[in-house]
Amino acid sequence: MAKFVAKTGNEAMAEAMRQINPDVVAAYPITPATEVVMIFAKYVADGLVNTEYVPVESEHSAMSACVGASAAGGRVMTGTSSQGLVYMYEILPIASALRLPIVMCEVNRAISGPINIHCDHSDTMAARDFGWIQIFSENSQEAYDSLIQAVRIAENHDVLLPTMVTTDGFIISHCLDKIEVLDDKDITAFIGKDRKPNNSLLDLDKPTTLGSIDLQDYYFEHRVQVAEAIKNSKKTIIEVANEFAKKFGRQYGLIEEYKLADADYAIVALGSTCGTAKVVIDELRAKGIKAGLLKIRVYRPFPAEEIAQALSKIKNVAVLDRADGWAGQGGPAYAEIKAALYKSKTPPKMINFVYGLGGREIDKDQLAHVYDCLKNIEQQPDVQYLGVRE
Amino acid sequence: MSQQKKPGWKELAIGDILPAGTAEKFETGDWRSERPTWHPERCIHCLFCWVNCPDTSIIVENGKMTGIDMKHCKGCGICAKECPVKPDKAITMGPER
Amino acid sequence: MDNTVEIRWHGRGGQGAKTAALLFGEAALSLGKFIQAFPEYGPERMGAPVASFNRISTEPIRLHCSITNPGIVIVLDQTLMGKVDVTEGLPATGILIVNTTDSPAEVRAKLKLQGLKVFTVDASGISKATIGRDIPNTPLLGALVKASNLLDFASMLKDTEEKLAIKFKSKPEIVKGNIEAIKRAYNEVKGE
Amino acid sequence: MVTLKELSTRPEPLTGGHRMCPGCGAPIIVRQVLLAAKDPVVVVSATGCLEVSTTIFPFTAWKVPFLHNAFENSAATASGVEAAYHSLKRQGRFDKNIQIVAFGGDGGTYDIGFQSLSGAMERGHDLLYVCYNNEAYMNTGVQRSGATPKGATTTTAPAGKVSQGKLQWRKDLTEIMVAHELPYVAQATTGNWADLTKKAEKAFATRGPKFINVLQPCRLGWGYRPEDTAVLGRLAFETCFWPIYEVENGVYKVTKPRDKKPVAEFLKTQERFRHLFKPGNEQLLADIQQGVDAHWAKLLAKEAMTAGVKK
Repeated sequence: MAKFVAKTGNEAMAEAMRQINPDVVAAYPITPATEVVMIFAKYVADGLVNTEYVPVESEHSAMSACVGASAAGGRVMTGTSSQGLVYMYEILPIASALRLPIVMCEVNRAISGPINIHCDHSDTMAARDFGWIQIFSENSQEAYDSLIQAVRIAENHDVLLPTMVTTDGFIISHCLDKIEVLDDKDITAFIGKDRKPNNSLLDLDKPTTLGSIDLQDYYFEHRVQVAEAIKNSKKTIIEVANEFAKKFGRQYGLIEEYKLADADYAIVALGSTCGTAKVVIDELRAKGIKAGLLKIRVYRPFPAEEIAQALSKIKNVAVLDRADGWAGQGGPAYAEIKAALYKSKTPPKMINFVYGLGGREIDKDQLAHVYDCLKNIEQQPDVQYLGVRE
Repeated sequence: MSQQKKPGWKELAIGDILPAGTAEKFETGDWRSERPTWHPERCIHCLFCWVNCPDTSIIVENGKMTGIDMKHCKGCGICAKECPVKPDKAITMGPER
Repeated sequence: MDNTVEIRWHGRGGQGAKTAALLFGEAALSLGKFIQAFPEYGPERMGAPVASFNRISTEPIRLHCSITNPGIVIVLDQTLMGKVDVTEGLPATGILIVNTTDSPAEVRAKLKLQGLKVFTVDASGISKATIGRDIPNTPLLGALVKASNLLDFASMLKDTEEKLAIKFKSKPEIVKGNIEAIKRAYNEVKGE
Repeated sequence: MVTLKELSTRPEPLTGGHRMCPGCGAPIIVRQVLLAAKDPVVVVSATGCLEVSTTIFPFTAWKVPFLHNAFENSAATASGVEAAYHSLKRQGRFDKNIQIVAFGGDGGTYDIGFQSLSGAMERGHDLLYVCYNNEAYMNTGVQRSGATPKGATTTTAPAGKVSQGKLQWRKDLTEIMVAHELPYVAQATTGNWADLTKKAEKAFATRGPKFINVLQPCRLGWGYRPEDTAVLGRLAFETCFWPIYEVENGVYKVTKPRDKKPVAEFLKTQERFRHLFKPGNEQLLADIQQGVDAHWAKLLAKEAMTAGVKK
């Protein structure tokens, strides 16, 4: 029986991992993701899962061991954050090129330096070009639900891509929230008891070489395979979300629109900020201001068409980036959304706010200020930093 | 080999994966500048040549040497060097023709 | 939002401010509320002043920002008063609950407070007497329920007892001590 | 002890048609180690000569399951393979016995892969790590490594007018592995198949983490005739430049050469040491001999010291 319980984001992810019951977990502790694997390690110690837990000496080895275990046909998971994810970067594109459906719990945290343990999206955003599917969560419930869906998505033979599900560090990872936990049996039925790999190192009757060197004559083809898989994964993500909704009642998509259809002013955001934005929108609507939100749930594959479609009738849009793009032109979401709208016949006027770096507070007042800026968008700079001291 | 049309991304297996042992089809015999010659009448089938061959090019059947795989042998000469037969070795090296 | 109550807990690292928020959150959830509980995080270690927070609501909570204007503030350690601005952001209609042997009037005088409802309870004394250790967060749950009327006390007590009974299966005396502590604080808290 | 005749009946792990240099020692080591396994093997390799030359797409020389991940992580990758193997076996989803072998060159083992190796060994995974140690980064053009011996010229520590190749002694990785308290650690060379296959057999018969450090003459980096790969391995042993020994549960067993030859006998066979024989470098040569002697004496002392210890 599904039940409502109090779980932090980390507890929710660990609970999903227990129910997923992966064959191998290899992970290294890092704030604020540590709890995910700490809680999971206790599940292993108590014999609640079949998992072989590999307590590696670094995140680089965590991802390396995940690649080995996944190549051997196992269902494999890990969890990390910030510097840990950065330390994995070298192996992330190898995991996707080898088409290994590793699933990662990633807790968004600023990257050094200076060292900072709090939330922003710079770790995950910098990992966006490694062939991983990336799903952001607004709250613990979404993190839990998305993690379960991620297994199905990653292992789908039309996809076969590693997938990371992210929560916002501390804001979600350490916030106790009311979530619905589904029944163990229903999860097993939904994701399938075991992974069904196309090939495995342990298939001794059909030995294979995985990870050979490609030269000028094959590398390009293999990279295009990854690019096509990412593109095609949209379909699978939606199918899995629809099936999840049918079975468990909560509907997800690549994006989520909140009071957007008739909005004059919209913001685009990812992660926990979307929750606060919804409250602000309700308050503004009560005052007669037509405010709306476009939440991006899936950042890779990038839902360019869906975003362009959703924003096509909006007058003024502010894109909120919890990471800088270090390009002198705002954050990564802003750049990609602008590109997505390039062919639009009715593109909105658009500005960018880079906000919340290193856990800098983002509250209702600041979001109300963003909507305020949209009223006189012509006077606004293309990119501004929200909540920073001059 | 090079004349064949190479597969496109749709035709290639998913991921950087290969069935085992396809290098057998790749001939490195043309790398040789020196060529081993086996003298079966002198061979004592000790298999020192076989176990020291970097190119898996000594052919052994039922525990006895039966020849050299010239499609893959690169002519390094380890087999001749390691051959213990005296005074004349069972494998000798000469120029590749 | 009108249906949401925001709470801030003040304590020192290691004193259980985080646990208090988690416990209260879980109790409220059991009684049908929507909840959030989250600590303030930093590299501080034991002894440093820390805070933790609750949102308790009758509807789903979507806010994910910090709490700057709590309706209720609870102080686990009276030595924090005067060092930390415990009433910061608390509106005139707010509630302040302090673990102290002082009376509400004495607290009010010391902090030069105007407005507010001030409650005091000797949570440390109660916990020493009932649990055998200075763990003020458990009795303060009782004081909070009394002062706030957020939860039905009998139901909250029953739920807590059930949870503790699972957690301390082989130690019924711990369950008994905790329940007694909550009850005593509920009855002994004084407010004005 | 397995005979060559018996070895020759086992399935070949590696085909011809790979692109290693003629006379390369690495594939010899691979064949001799893997043929010693009675169970099926699964191989993980670090980036390096062995990996790039044996797996040029669409040609792979590996007839056994093979995985390459990156340069510095073959031990961690193999530990993941092992974890999956144990997990699936425990769940009844896989029912065969396999041996997991990780290969790395000295760069991928001594230097960039050191942390990954140390971690995997400390965690006690049931796998054999084999370092094919040619004493420099040969794949990228003979740069110095932590395994490069003192006095050798490399492209990043070249012999020049004021410097005579690598200034430092090499890292003693085998002893570092011994310090990990592994159940089985060994050194071996090319040119002694009986020794290497016997050590591999012992390793495969031991449960837990195993490490074998095999000296591999490299034509490119060392500078010698291709037919001498086995000869040079033996000469390294006979001069005690590369002692062959094993450490089973802490107990040393050292194989002694019949007559310990001067190290110059080994050094003079290779281009990388040629400058040592120029006038003016007599002292350096003497230092190297002294270093070899001291290392050898220490090894014998360890053997004597652990002789009475129960394995």
